[in-house]
Amino acid sequence: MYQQVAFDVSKIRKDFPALHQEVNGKSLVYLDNAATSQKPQAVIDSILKYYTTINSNVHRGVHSLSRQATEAFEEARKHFQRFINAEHAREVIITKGATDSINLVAHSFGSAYLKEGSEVIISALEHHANIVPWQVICEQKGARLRVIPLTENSEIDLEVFASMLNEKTAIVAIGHISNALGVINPVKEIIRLSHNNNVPVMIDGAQGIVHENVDVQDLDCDFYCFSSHKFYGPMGVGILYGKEKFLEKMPPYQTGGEMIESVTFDKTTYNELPFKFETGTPNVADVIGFDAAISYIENIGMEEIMAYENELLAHGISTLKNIDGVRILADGAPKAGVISFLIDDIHPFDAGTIIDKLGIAVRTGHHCAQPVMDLLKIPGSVRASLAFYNTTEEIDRLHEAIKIVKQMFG
Amino acid sequence: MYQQVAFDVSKIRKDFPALHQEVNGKSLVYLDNAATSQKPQAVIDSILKYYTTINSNVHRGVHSLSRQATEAFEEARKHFQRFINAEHAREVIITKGATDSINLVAHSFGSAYLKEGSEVIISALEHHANIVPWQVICEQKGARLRVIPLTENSEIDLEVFASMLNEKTAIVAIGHISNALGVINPVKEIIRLSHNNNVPVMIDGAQGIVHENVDVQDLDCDFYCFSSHKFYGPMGVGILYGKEKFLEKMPPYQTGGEMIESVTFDKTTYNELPFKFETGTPNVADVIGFDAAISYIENIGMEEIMAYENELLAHGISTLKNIDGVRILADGAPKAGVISFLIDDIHPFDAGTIIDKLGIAVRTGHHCAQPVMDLLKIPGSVRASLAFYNTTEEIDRLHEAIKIVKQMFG
Amino acid sequence: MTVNESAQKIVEEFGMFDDWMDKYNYLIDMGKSLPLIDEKFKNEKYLISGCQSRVWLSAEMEDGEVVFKADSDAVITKGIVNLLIRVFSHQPPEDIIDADISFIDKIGLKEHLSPTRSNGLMSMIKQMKLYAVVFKTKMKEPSA
Amino acid sequence: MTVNESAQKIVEEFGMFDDWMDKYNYLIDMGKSLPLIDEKFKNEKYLISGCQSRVWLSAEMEDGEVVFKADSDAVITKGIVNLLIRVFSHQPPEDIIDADISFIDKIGLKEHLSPTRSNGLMSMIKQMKLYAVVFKTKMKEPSA
Ligand SMILES: Cc1ncc(COP(=O)(O)O)c(C=O)c1O
Ligand SMILES: Cc1ncc(COP(=O)(O)O)c(C=O)c1O
Repeated sequence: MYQQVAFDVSKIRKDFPALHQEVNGKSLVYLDNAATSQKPQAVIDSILKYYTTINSNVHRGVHSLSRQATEAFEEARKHFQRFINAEHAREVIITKGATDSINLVAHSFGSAYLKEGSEVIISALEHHANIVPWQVICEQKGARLRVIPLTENSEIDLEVFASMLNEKTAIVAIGHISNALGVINPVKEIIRLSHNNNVPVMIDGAQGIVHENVDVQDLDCDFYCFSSHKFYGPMGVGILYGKEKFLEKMPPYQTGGEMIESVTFDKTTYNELPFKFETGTPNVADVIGFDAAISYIENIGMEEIMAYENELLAHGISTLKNIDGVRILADGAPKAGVISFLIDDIHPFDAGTIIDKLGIAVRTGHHCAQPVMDLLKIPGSVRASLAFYNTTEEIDRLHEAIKIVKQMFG
Repeated sequence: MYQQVAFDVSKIRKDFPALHQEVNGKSLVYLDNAATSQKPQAVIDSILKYYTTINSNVHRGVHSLSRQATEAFEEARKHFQRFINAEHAREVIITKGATDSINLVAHSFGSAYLKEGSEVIISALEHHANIVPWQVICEQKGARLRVIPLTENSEIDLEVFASMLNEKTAIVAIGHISNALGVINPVKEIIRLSHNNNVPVMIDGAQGIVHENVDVQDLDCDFYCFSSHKFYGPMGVGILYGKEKFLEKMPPYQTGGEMIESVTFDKTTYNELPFKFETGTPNVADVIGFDAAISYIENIGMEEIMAYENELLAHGISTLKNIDGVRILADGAPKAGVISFLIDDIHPFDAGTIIDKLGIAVRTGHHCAQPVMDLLKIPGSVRASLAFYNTTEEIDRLHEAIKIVKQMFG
Repeated sequence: MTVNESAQKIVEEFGMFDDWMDKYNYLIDMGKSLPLIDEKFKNEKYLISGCQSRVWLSAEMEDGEVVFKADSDAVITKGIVNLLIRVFSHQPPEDIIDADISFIDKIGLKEHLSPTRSNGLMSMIKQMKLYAVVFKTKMKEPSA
Repeated sequence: MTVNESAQKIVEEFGMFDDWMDKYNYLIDMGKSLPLIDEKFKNEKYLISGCQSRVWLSAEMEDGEVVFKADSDAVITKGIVNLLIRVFSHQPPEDIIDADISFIDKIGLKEHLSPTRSNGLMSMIKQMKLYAVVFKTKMKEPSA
């Protein structure tokens, strides 16, 4: 087994070249990790290595490069499988991102299982990517999209949720961790309640995979999806885990090469899993790059990362709360990775503009989760989102920046 | 203007690191370019530079990195626009590849314009990616998929095509250059005939963009699509050009973040072009890498590339034909980039296995164009596909290899 | 003052600031001093889309000149619209249509010009020019 | 001979070849000498999918042993199936089910084992083991 050493953030930071630059004349503080993460050198190197050696198209080639690329690609898939503890590699579908994955499920599960009058349940906390695809398929199928309300504290109201489940419910689609507020949803309980009613559950794990130990068999979720780029891997790759029993019954989503067993103009038969859901030339380079990212993460250890991030988050929340007029959203709810806040009645865009000038990258706006912003009756928030390479000193830089914002707009 | 020098292939080869390696103990001869191309160092460097500097999420960020990434991303889009001479940058949609682009058109154009009894015309030469998506949408809409037959010489039969166009025809979808045989289709004439009947035309330019000077306004095609990875750019990026008048009327394809103007649980309004068709975090790194690829190509000059490739192709065809028992498919048809052939009655898989052992990467099989193989009553072919970094010496290596194949299976 | 003269004046004003913080403090002041738009204009119809903050812009014709009024829920945005109003308001339509916008670059607010959708300066200018086009067309029409 | 003995013998045969060309010539010879399958088996039902070349495989039970027959339209593929038949044919079902396939690696045909779909060796072995499982199950059933 891998021997753990104490978490050494200054050593870890050396692995991330993009952290060491100046922005607006100040050393960069990158606190926009929920939007996309920086990449360790190992990931960048693996892309570089791929393009200078085995670069070729996969699966159908008889030549050596193609065989090596295919092997590396399928090894990556097996690595993803082990990382989330899926039962079979064929339950791991490669997509272009979380949004692509959710569209696949909404369209393909929806085609197979939604009927007129069916119900789909999401929560009021969702990212647009886990709202709009369901709106679209519900409208097509004459199904109804139902939304779990939140408690005062911006947590999913489990009691109301339990009462919403019924024999019309076709699927529940819930985020693991809210990107806008950082709230960790009680997904295990949601899955248990849903399964008691024979309802499958899809988890949007775009943030969840980053901050939690994900074991899909332990969770017993029916689908789980995430993006490489938010989890220290390259852009352009996503994962969709799905239980075989559902994937088998779902029709293909996109069609073309790869996912085909045979084609005639009269009849086309589809390939087996996972290829049925993967068409066109896959993004081999970045899949292999994501493989390297997962290795990097495993080497540090997910437990160590979570422990450090939680410390950092606690420090961040208490530091920011110390400033008069700072209001932390969903304060007190169980949280990971995100501090979403407002400063007095200063518009988030104003605050973000000044914070950026001070070399700190935060995000402002509705974070693609407009409904929860509407619910909270705010135009958006300032969001500082953390990674395990961030430091308490960086939090303190943010603290200083907020004080300057208050002065300027006071 | 850029000053042209004589085409110096040995100098050009230095730009492509993957060409300089041994495979099976022999120096690599890479003749599988129609599957995917190798990448110049400039492309690899641009990905590396992106991930070590401005890496961040685009379009919604107020911070500096995000702004720089957005600018680079939108500059890339404008570059693609100029390269294909589209009228507006908003007519250039970023996808994940040619297959993704065709699925978008089939689904979204199909939703808006196909009715029960409509007809869609493709040719017998198409890649599966330009067959199956049309089969699917035609079945959904009760439309009919019609296939233009080929002449003896495996060319599209224009006369028959003209007679197939009628008031029921909703769209014509045709490959620019056949990946399986290398045949260049008379797309300009096809577009003219179609427009005479008020029928729009989609060109699958996955191979066309690589070997032809593409000017979408001159062609007057209504859609044109291609993949970055076949055109010296990174994997995971594709382009869809579409005329604004159609894109405006087509519904979104995938949904989620980015493509949204506003979301409530009651009503979602979509963003303007091109964002309406781009959802989820885009593959910024590889889009910027593709931008670098196009710059590289422009620097050499498309005319120079085409002239050199045509010489190489002519040399290749005449060299291979010299071998007794080699049969070139679609011989005599206008062609670019591809030599598709059979050796006596040796199975392509047998030939390919031995050719690979000799360090030469060719592809064997149906090349995702099973219908044309069925039509020719062959189980597949051996395909050598050329890029401008290939040499006559490499062709001669292939010539030697084929002679060895003949000996071994004779 | 012509469009160019106002623009030149603003460039000079900004030229006095050595650092970004003074510049933004000035913008914030200008934001606070923006003559507010009538509440009745604060609706969907006058909202400029493409901004992270909301911006409402109205325009009217007075003696052959276009008069702009605006508001925003963010102060910096207000300051920026105020700049634009100082340059473009009370000008004849064709001058607005033809106006050169390089002064924005010169005063070091180029970052607000970038092609992001989070950032509405381009949309604001576009909308102002659009109003000018509409008024110009109307002026040419023979009154019914 | 047991499964292991046949496998060992093949490994020794291949051990004699210094270079890949002799090895493939030998495979080709073995492909040509494959006892052909009865034409009636050359249909969809006996086709193994996942190969770039077509492979048909049939299996029958004879005196408690499984007897495989196969054909392919590609010679190298035929040679490879022939290898497998030499190892697995005329063996009791459980020996086939439990058989170790590392000999393929040892004779340097590992490239044909890679997880590509263009390449059916894995599919062939899987299909042979599947037949064995079916026969084993049938043997256990009390005859009706
Ligand atoms: C003519 C043609 N169309 C479409 C495609 C599909 O391209 P991609 O796999 O990059 O989506 C290809 C590539 O194989 C092709 O050659
Ligand atoms: C919770 C959540 N779901 C889905 C997404 C969409 O991910 P992507 O943009 O990578 O497709 C995001 C990222 O913004 C997210 O935070």
